[in-house]
Order: sequence, then structure tokens, then C-alpha cells
Amino acid sequence: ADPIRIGSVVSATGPSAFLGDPEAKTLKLYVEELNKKGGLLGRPVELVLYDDGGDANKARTFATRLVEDDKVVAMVGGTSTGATMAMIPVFEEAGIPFVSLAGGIEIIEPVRPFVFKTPHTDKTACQKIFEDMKARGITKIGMISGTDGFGKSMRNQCLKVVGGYNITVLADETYGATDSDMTPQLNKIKNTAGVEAVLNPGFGQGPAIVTRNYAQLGLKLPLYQSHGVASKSFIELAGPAAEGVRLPAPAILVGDKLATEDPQKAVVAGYKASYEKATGQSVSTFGGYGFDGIQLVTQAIDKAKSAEPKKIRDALEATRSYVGVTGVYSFSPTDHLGLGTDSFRMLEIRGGDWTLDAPTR
Amino acid sequence: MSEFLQLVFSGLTVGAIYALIALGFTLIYNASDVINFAQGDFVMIGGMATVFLMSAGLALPVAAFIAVVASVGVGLLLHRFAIEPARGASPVTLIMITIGASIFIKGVAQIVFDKQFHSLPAFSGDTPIPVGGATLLPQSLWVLGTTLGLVVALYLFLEHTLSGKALLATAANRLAARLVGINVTLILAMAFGLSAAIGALAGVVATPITLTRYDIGTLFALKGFAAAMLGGMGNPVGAVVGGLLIGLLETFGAGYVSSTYKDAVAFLMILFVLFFLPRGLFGGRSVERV
Amino acid sequence: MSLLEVRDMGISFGGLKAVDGVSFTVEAGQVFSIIGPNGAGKTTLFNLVTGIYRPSRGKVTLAGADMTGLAPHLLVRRGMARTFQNLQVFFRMTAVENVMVGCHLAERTSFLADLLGLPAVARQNKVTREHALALLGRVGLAHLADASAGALPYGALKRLEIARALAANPKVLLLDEPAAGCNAVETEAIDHLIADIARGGVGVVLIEHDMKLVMKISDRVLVLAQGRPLAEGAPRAVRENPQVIAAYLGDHGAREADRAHG
Amino acid sequence: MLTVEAITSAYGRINVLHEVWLEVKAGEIVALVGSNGAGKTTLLRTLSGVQPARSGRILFKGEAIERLEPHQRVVRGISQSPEGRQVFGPLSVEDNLRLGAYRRQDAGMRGRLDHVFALFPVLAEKRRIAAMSLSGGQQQMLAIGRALMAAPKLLLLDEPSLGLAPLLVDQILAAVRALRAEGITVLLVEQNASAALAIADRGYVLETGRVVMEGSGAALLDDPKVRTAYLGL
Amino acid sequence: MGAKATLARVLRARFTPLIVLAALMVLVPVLAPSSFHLRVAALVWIFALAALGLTILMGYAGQVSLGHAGFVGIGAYAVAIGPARLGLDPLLCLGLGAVLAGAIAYGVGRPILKLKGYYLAIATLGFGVIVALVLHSEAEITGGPDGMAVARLSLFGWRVSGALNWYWVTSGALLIGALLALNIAASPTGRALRALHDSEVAAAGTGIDVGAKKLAAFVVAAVYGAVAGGLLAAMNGLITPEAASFSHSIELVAMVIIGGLGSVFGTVVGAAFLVVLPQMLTALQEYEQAVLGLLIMVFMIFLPQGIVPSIRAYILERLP
Ligand SMILES: Nc1ncnc2c1ncn2[C@@H]1O[C@H](COP(=O)(O)OP(=O)(O)OP(=O)(O)O)[C@@H](O)[C@H]1O
Ligand SMILES: Nc1ncnc2c1ncn2[C@@H]1O[C@H](COP(=O)(O)OP(=O)(O)OP(=O)(O)O)[C@@H](O)[C@H]1O
Ligand SMILES: [Mg+2]
Ligand SMILES: [Mg+2]
Repeated sequence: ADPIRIGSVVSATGPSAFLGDPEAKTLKLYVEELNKKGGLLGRPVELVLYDDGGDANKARTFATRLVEDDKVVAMVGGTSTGATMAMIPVFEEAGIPFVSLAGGIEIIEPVRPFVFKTPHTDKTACQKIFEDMKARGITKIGMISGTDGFGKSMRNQCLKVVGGYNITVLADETYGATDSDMTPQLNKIKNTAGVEAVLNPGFGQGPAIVTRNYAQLGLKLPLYQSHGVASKSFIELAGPAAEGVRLPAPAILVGDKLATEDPQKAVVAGYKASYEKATGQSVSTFGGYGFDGIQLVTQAIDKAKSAEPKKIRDALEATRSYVGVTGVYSFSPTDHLGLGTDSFRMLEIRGGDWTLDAPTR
Repeated sequence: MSEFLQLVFSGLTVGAIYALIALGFTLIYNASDVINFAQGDFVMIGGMATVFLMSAGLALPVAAFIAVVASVGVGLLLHRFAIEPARGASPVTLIMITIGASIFIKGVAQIVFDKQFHSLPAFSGDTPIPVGGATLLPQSLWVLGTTLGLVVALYLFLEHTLSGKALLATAANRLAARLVGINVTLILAMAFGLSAAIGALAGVVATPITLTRYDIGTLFALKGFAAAMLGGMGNPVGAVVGGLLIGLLETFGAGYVSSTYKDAVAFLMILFVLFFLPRGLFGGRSVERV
Repeated sequence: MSLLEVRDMGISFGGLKAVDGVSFTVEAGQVFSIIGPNGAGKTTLFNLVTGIYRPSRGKVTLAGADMTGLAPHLLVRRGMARTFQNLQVFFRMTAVENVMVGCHLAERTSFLADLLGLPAVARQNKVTREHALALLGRVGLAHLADASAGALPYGALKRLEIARALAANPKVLLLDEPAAGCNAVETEAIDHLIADIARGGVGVVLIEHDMKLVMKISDRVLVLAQGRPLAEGAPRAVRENPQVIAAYLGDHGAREADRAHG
Repeated sequence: MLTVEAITSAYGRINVLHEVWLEVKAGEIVALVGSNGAGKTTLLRTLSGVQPARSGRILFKGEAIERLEPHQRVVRGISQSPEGRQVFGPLSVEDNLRLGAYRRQDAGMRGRLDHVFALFPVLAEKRRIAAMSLSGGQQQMLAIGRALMAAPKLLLLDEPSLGLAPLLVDQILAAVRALRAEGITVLLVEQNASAALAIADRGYVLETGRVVMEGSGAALLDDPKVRTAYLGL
Repeated sequence: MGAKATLARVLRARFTPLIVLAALMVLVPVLAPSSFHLRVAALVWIFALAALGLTILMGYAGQVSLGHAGFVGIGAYAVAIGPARLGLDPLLCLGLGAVLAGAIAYGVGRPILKLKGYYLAIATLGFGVIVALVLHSEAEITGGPDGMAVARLSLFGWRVSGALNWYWVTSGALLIGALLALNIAASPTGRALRALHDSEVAAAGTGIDVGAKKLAAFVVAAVYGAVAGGLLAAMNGLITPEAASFSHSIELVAMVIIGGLGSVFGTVVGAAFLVVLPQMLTALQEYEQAVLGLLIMVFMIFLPQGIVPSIRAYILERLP
């Protein structure tokens, strides 16, 4: 039978390869597994995957190609918010459902008929962090953010919501995504009187270097990272300096530590096992976004009993309580993310591993 | 005061890394007038190969040695199969070949290695050394020491050996170099081999600080190139001074001006220096003869 | 008032006084030669006069107007053109294009017209090319007009530079060793060419080591040694000056010089 | 010592030398004359190997060398002072000279250096100065001196007197004669044909890439055709 | 014999590249009508237009710029920011962007064009980095790293939308750009630029104001870049600072060199090489980059003067 084509454009190379690479691997892995199980609606599934190298202009071109040439019925991809925003008009115009893997809140606000997304917004991450700070009585913080899209957007969201928690930001520093030394900025924070904790929105190697420099300077204040470092390699890169770092992250990082009754436990364990077996690398939240994206789409196709884009879209929007590795999703016509703050867990790095800080619900 | 000192330490560390990369540019430039855009990728090979060899169970010194040798091999292959066949082509063409080579090396590296960031353990521990209220990582001393050693070696080689002179002569006048009996092919191969070795060594000592990834070479090349130009292209001492200066400019820019615009601060300073010394700090003030 | 007046020129390079207090004047239609041992400062003097180096002292006037320290391209506009001892040819262009570049000042198109490719540009190109071809003919290179300059033999390149300098329609023409690399017969052709240029009212300043040429066509000769004037005067007087013979001419030079008036 | 058999050489598709035959015997001075563009420079370049020969053979001391790289020919004792000086601009005068002896790092080098400095005292004066800041004539001296540093068996001189003061032209030609006395063979291209032929044992006249005449130096000097075409007499 | 001579004449004729280009432009929509193909072609035209600026600056005048994407960025953001923040008409902003880029080039060019070779390269590189940094950092105005949306362009009342329309608009822009570049080449200005490329001393010695000519080339190059950037932004409806990045500057330089330094048609071929090839190599998956790098090397080794001049020389050499 004719294959069902699902398209994807991710940043498998370039500055966001850190995110895009596990996404690409996950998508390939799951389409393969699906086909082993006989595909969808009795038809094989074909994944058409392109690498935009982190360039929004290329992403746009590939999006056109997916729609025009490859005739895909759905799209899972868009590693960065910039690339996603560049591709949205193409899929909107063609009426093809697009599940984005990028963080930016503007992807789903305002809601567009055909656009969904799987990762938490950075706003949720900020809220989770500030809740934690508040609970620990922290009221004055310093921030050091990456200037990449991820860091910048999260910084903005955090600054927007921080007031609601009675927390003031006393220092607000930045570093370039590719910098190899952040001591000057951290030194400034160190010398800012009154700072009680430091927050570092960023992804890639930057936060690891921040964490190391933090230790080098002998800073003893609590250090908060974001979900942008939620992969095992952060602990490896930051080394012993990572001890005590706190961050909000999805369940995937602590799959084995979840309570037995946790609904996500089984899904997370399954994904972790198959990903690590297939790639030899540790799972990350980013791969998890891809997992949820492809699962949501394939389940929607299954439910719609059709590979008709419009029908897939409708089925997607009707998704309720899909248990994924990132959280439990319930879409609605007004909510194309469908995750709440509760899908984030607050983790702390102890003994070189993630530990669940607060008991799960 | 301690803050100032801390910035100096950071600046020197970062600057020494740039200096090491800038040194790598010197040899190939001196032999051929070509800026090797794949220079940063030698740095990457040095770091990544050491990481992977160590994870295969080799001790750091052994892994580093093999990584440097491998990088030299890549340098020689690059010369033999890409530069030599295009002999006689203009520098622009050769530069384009090195750009192609850089893309190629990255492409291969992401398959041979992976796309993740990696780090190496610091050679002599992570315990910061407190100095005057500021701290210095032992690895910084490794980087500074390597830079110092290499610049001295390179200076002696270029100024006090016949092979060094032959290298300079080859770039100065290829025709005359051939006429006095210099084997131009061999000289170029040597330049590529040595540059690759310097680059790889830089990668090995810098990776514990900067981390590394298959595509980190582009950034390294950019900073190293800027350092080499600020110092005056082709002059090893200039490369080191240029590197250290850019490192210091960046950290002081970040510390005292704006962390967002610290790269701009560094580049504005370069423009400022070149305005008065159009051939860089050590590029000489020679007047063109007509 | 002389056409070209150079007064008390001087420059040093790191302690070496390459040119040190040199003065001379050139009249229209005259051939004024500068000779002297290698490294005497002749080329440096040219570089000072034509604005390539900034003199540390001294003054240059052309037809009464002060030219000291003016940028080279402005000097050309005022009527001073030169050739170079170390060839400065546009090697990636054809011979005729080299000369066409020399016609630059006479061209009457604007940047905008060039960009838009107005018909005036095509007309101008045609005029320029014809003029350039005529000049090539004058130096005996007409047959090589469309050859790439990079492929021309050394002697031809020297003449190509002369043609290019002439294209600027100079009042004063400075030639730095135009006959270098030419054999006796070819030198003679250059000799006629220079005489012809001077006859047209151009003041020619000539640096040359070919004594036969110098002594034959010069109106006056200045001898430099170690940056300073050693002697100046009519060719005959100069070549018999024992100091000049000892420092510069030697037997060979004296013999050659004699042949000029053989 | 050197036998050139039917050498053809070309730039691109245009032949510049057409089957040139030529011989230089050990200890001879051979002069090569011809007008601009005759191919004199091309011939010397072909002999030193920086210009490939399209066909023909070059025998040096009985060995075919036309396929050898330039540096291999230098090792065998062929050294050239090129047209247009071609000094190593940014390098010092002394470094230029030392590089001339690149393939002859022997005990005699010091002596040869002194010899060159004796021949051109100004070079000794300027030994630490970058070659590119020398005057034209000084660079010419440097180019000749550099070629001598190789202690060649066969010296190829392309217009050595170009740009030299008359006094030095005498000295150069005297030096060439002295070289012969030392047993060095010289192939000399000169525009100053009368002077060159006067010291040459034999001479060749090259015209558009072909040898059109050969003979002893004296005979060529007396040849009416040579006198009108090249000596301007 | 007659045919060969004609071929030689055609190959050398000034407007041949323009005619070939126009023919190609007409053929593409016929042969490859999908909007994906049209988009790729339009991108080729846009990048070729940007690179043509470099052809004038680097190819004709021999002045290297490693910051050309900076001007592309300036043009692109002018079209993005003008309508969004100031309520200006997008078409007007396209023009304003060009003027702004030209003015900035004028200001920046005066001091830095005194530098030569690699020193000029690093200075322009620094300029490009600074532009990219500003676009990246001033998020309030530029939208930051994730970029900003760009209003629709309308040409005198006609709202340009759809792949085919954009294809024609970009085709037209490139044709004009190529025509102007060819005009310059065959004019006194072009000769002056090529002359100073070979020897600045000699060029000044013929009365050419070397500084002014270099500056003019720099300004013109900037305008080309800015117009191309503006078109790119308007066509995509979104622009990110990536457009001004260093890697993009390198890519533009690569287009010029691969196609053939100084050749107008070569520049288009170079742009096609770097835009179309990656699309063709996607099937190779993770080997794509390696193969792309390899192909660049192979082309430069075997066609060292660039694709178009090398092939033209090859053909001409085989003619009488
Ligand atoms: N830029 C410079 N730096 C240092 N020394 C210089 C420079 N230019 C010239 N000189 C020195 O100045 C002196 C004069 O040089 P110049 O070229 O004027 O001599 P010249 O009279 O033209 O000699 P020739 O006849 O050999 O061409 C030489 O000794 C030369 O080495
Ligand atoms: N690089 C080149 N490319 C093409 N043709 C060339 C090249 N160099 C020289 N020629 C041609 O080869 C021919 C011989 O040149 P060559 O330089 O050998 O002459 P020459 O006898 O040394 O002249 P001169 O006395 O002027 O030095 C000339 O017709 C010249 O145009
Ligand atoms: Mg001189
Ligand atoms: Mg010659």
C-alpha cells in the first residue's frame, strides 16, 4: 500500500544540534518501530526528514518541499522557535497539521488551527523555578542567560512572571551561546550584594561552563538551571560542579525514580530503554519532545482512521490525556499545548545523578 | 582589586586559547599566504579524538598523543589531496579549498564521533588556586604554558633554522624558492603537518576548559584568525599577543562594559588598532617599494 | 618660472638619508636625466616628487603651483605622470586595457552613467580604445594590443608603461629606467620615442643606466650619489667629471657615453 | 656539460620555444642574445625546471634532467639568477643569500658569503635589511649573489646587468670571467649584447623561439646581421 | 570554422550571460512548476543578487569582505522593522534599507578600506559580527534570536504572494542587478576597479582616486546585499539574525569564488551550487555535509578559476 508520509525538519546540525540530534534519532527510531508493527491503517509510514542546520530560511524551504514535493500528511519538527515560526505559514496555508518541538510560547499563542507543540513553554519552567524559590524563602536572585533563542526567550518569560512571586532580580547578565568563559559575568553577580540564588536560562554547553565557573569562583548560593540542560551530558560536562544544581525537568530524566503508581512511569521507561539501546546515548528531554510529537500524530491518524490532513488535525485537537514522556497532554481548541506546570518535576543533582526533589503528586 | 585580578586570569586563559589557535594559522600562512579555514577543525580533532580515545580506555597522555598524530595525518592528507593538486592556484582558490575541507571534516567528524558536547578531565585537577582573592584553575596554567612553549619553539624555528627560512621564502616568492632548490611541495606539507599538530595540541589542552564538539572549529578559527590579524599575520609573537589581548578585551568587556556586547568590544578594538597599525601590532611598518 | 621645480628634497629611512637636499628644475620640452650609482636615491626621489612618499623636507612645484605632499592621483590630474622601475602593470588586463586605464582622466562619464550603461559610456569606450591603440602604436606595441599583459616579455612591459603614462597627457613625464631590458636596437627606438615626447612640449625626467641613451638625448644631467647631488650640467660636462667617472661611470660607462656622440 | 636537444616549451597552447638545440661545454661562457620576446627567459626557465619542457631533451653531464624538479636540478649544480630579480622581499639580505645556499650547507658557505660581499660591498652594508627595501640595482646584485651562493657548476644568468650602474656592469662581467677561471660554466642572457659577446666563448642568437645563428663570441660580434639587429651599430 | 568563431564571439560577448540568465528564468517555471522548485530558484536569484555585490567588490576591485551578510541583514531588517515598528510601506523600506546600507557602508568603508588583504577581511568580518550581534541582542526592536515577522510586500498596489509571483519578482531584481554589474564591468569605472585590483600604486599613477573607487564599490556592494536581504525577508515573511551571520558571509564569498571571481554569470552559478546542491544531497542524510565539503574541494581543485571562467577558458582554448 501507499506509505503514509510524515514530514520533519529539525536542526540535526548547527548550534541547536544538541536538541535536534536526539529529536531526529527518536523520530527515526519510532517510525521504524511502527513499521515493524505493521504501520498505520495497514499502510507503511515513511518519515521524510530534513536538517535545517539551525537556519530558519532553510527550514522554510524544506517546509515547502515537504508540502509540495513530498506530500506529507503531517509534520513533526521545528527544533527552534525561529525555524518553527518560519515554517508555520507553509503548513497553515496547506492545511497540514504541524506539531512543533520548540519552546516559544508564540507558537501556540494565539492558537492556530493546524499548529500544536509538545515541549513545555519556558514560561512554565520559570513558574516552576520561582515556585521552588519561593518555597525555600529566596527573594533576591541574580540571572545569567544565554543569548541564544532559548536563553533569551526564557529570560524574557522569567522577567515577566517573576514579580508574581515577590522575587526581585538584582543582577541580569548574559553570555554568548559559544562563549567558553563566564567568570566575568558570574563575578559581577558574586559581587552584587544580597543575591540569594542564581538562575541560568540556557541550553547547550553554556550552562555547563557557567556551572563550572560558578564552582571555580567559590559561589555557594543555590544555582538553578532550566529544562534546557535536561540531558545526562550536562552532568558529565559540568562534572563535580553540578552537585546541588536544581532544575525543572520532565519525568523522563528520573524514570526509574518515579513512584510506581505514576502514570508516566511505564511510558518513560519504555522510551528510555529503546532509545538508549538504539543509539547508545542517554535520553534527553529533547528526544522526548520528538517522541511525544510522533506519538501524538500517529495516534491521531489511528483514531481518525484516515491519513487525511484535516482529519488528523481534528483528531489531534481531540486528544485527551495522552500520557507521554514529557507529560500528560490534553489538547483543546483553545489549548494546543495541553501541558500544565505539574508535568515539570523539580530535580536536584546529587551524587552525579538526577534526584527527585519533591515527592511526585 | 580581586575582581580585576579575576578578570585578568579569565582573560589570559581565554586569550591563551585564542593564541594557540592563532599560532596554528601562522605556519601555513607563512608558507603559502593562505589562511587555512580548516585550522579550527584541527583543534576540534585534537579534542574530540582525545575524548573518544580516552573513553576507549586509553590514558590521557597516550590518547592525546594519538590524537595529535591523527590530526597531523589529516593535515598531511589535506595537503596531499587538496592543496597539492591545486598547486599554482591563487590564494583565493586555496582558501576556498580549505573552506570546503572544513565543511568536509565537520561532516566526517559528526559521523565518526557524534554531535554531542564533550569534555576532558582537567590535567591536574579542578581545585582552583587562590591568588590575591581571585582564583585560577590549574588547567589555565597548562594552557598558558603550552602557549609559551609553542611560541618560543615556533619563533626559534622560523628565525633560527634554515627550514624556517625556507618556509618564509616559499611564501615570499614561490618562483625564487624553487630556483634556490627549495622543495616547495615538501615545505607546504610540513607547514600543514605542523599547523595541524599545533591545532590539535591546542584542542587537547583547551578542551577541559572550553568543551568541544564536532563543529566547534568554526568559532575557534574565527577567534584565532582575529587574534592572528591583530598581532600581525605570520608573526608568532604577534599571534600570542593578539590572542591574549582579545581574551582580555572580551573578559574586561564582559566585566565592565556589557556581557552582551563583549565581542563587539573586542572587534571595535581590533578595528581601532588596525586604523593606526594597518598591519597589526607586529606586522611591521614597512613601506611599499615601487 | 620653470615647469617643474624640486627644491631641497629629503627623506630618511631609519637613519639612512636616502635623499638629502636635492634640487633641480625641468623646463617644458627638455629631457632632464638623473643618474647615479645603485642606491643613490634616484627612485626614491621620483617617489617623493610623485607623492608616493611624503618628503620630510623640500618642495615641489609644477608650473608654479605647489604640489608638495599631494596624493599621487591628484598629481596626475595636475599633469605629472610616471613609469615604475619595478613594473607596476595591470597583469590581469590586456595591453590595450592597460593603456585605456591610463586614459582615465580624459574620460567623461559619471559613475551613474557607467552603472546604467548609458550610450555615452559605449561612445566613450570607443574613443578611449582608439586613443589607447594609437598610443600603443606609438611605443611599437600595436600588434600586441589584445595580448594579456601577463604574457608580455619584459621589454614590452616597459614600453607599455610608457604608453600608459602618456595616456594621462602629462606636462611632466618621469621615466624610471625605461630602457632596462632592451637591447641596443630597442633602446634606440625608446630614444626616438623620448625625443619625440619632449618635442611635443613635455618635460621628461629620465632615470637610466644606459649611458649611450642618457648622453645622447639629455639636455641636462643630474648625478646623485648617496642621496646627495654630486654634479649637474650638460651631458658632456658630466661625463668628463672625474668624480662622476670614479663613482659611477667607470670604463664601461665612459665608453658607452662616448659612443652616444660617437 | 649541457646539451639541449630539440626543446619545445609553451605557455598554454602557444609554443614559445620551437625545437631549440644548444650546447654548453664545461668551463665555457655562452651568451644568448635576441630581441624582446625571443624566448631567452623561457629557455633559461626551462633549463632550471620552473617551466616544463613540452618535448625534447636536456642533458646535464650526460644525465637527462628534463623531467626533474627544480630542486633536484639545483642539487646537480644548476643555479639561476632570474629575470626581474625575484628576491625574497620580507627576508633580510643575509637570509636571501643563505637561502641561495639552501642545497649547499657546506663548509664553503662562509667563504662564498664573503666572496659575494666582496663583489657587492653594499650588500654587506645592508645585510640585515629586508630585501624589498633595496634599490632596484641592489636587488639585482642580491639575485646574482644568491645564485652564486649555490656554488653552481652551471650558472644561468638572465640579464644580470639589468638596472646596474655602468661601473658595476664592468664588475659583473669581470666577475663572470673570474667564475670561468674557477671552473664554473656560465650561460648568459644579456641585452647588453656587445659586452656579453665580448667575454663569451661562444654565442647563440635566438629569434622567435628558434636558434638562428651560433658561433664564437668574436665571430658574432663581427657578423653584420648581428651588428645591425642587436648591437645597433 | 565559421561556427566556431561565432561560438567564440558569443562566449566573449558582454550580454551573453544576461540572455542566458533570462532564458533560464523563463524555463524554470515550465520545467519545474512546483512552488518548492520555484522557491528554491527564487532563493538562488536572491543569493545571487547579494553575491553580485561581492562580485563587484571582490571580483572587480579585489577587496575582500567577510562581513557582506551584515548588509544583507541591514536590508532585511529594514523591511521587517520599518512596517512593523514605524508603520512604513514595505516597498519604501526596501529602498530605505538600501540607502541605509549604502550610508553605513560609506561610513564604515572610509576608515577600513585603507586596509589590505586579510586585514581588510578581518575588519569587514568584525563589522558583520557587530551587525549580527546588534540584530541578535536588541530584541525589543529586532525580535532577538528567533527573529520577527515581516509584512507583505506590495509593488504599487500589487500584493506579492505565492511562489510564482515571488519567483518573477526575484527574477526581475536579479536581472536588473546583473545588468548593472555587467554595465560597470564594461565601463571606465570597471576598468578602474580592475586596475586597482592589480596595482593600487599604478592605478593612482593614472589619476584614479583609489580610495574613492574602492568606497564606491563597497557602497554598491552593500546596496546589492541590502536589496537582496529585503527581498529575502519579504518573501519569507520572517527574518532571523542568521541572515547576517558570519557563516552566511562566508557562504556568499564562497558563491562568488566557486562560480568564478569577477564573473557575473559565475556568481549565479555559484549561488545555484550552494543553494540547490544541499537540496539534492538531503537523501544522503548524515553524509550530506561531508559530501558537500568534498564537492566544493573537488570543484575548486579541478576548476581553480571557478566554474564559469574555467569552463569558458577550456572551450575558448579548444577553438582556433
Ligand atoms: N622603504 C625603504 N626602506 C628602507 N630603505 C630604503 C627604502 N627605500 C629605499 N631605501 C634605500 O634608499 C636607498 C635609495 O634607494 P633608491 O631605490 O632610491 O635607489 P636608486 O638610486 O633608484 O637605485 P637603482 O639605480 O639601483 O634603482 C637605497 O640604499 C635603499 O636601500
Ligand atoms: N606567462 C606567459 N604567458 C604567455 N606567454 C608568455 C608568458 N611569458 C612569456 N610569454 C611569451 O613568450 C615569448 C618569449 O618570452 P620571453 O620572456 O622568454 O622572452 P625574452 O627573450 O626573455 O624577452 P625579454 O628580452 O623581453 O626578456 C614572448 O612572446 C612572450 O609574449
Ligand atoms: Mg631605482
Ligand atoms: Mg627575458
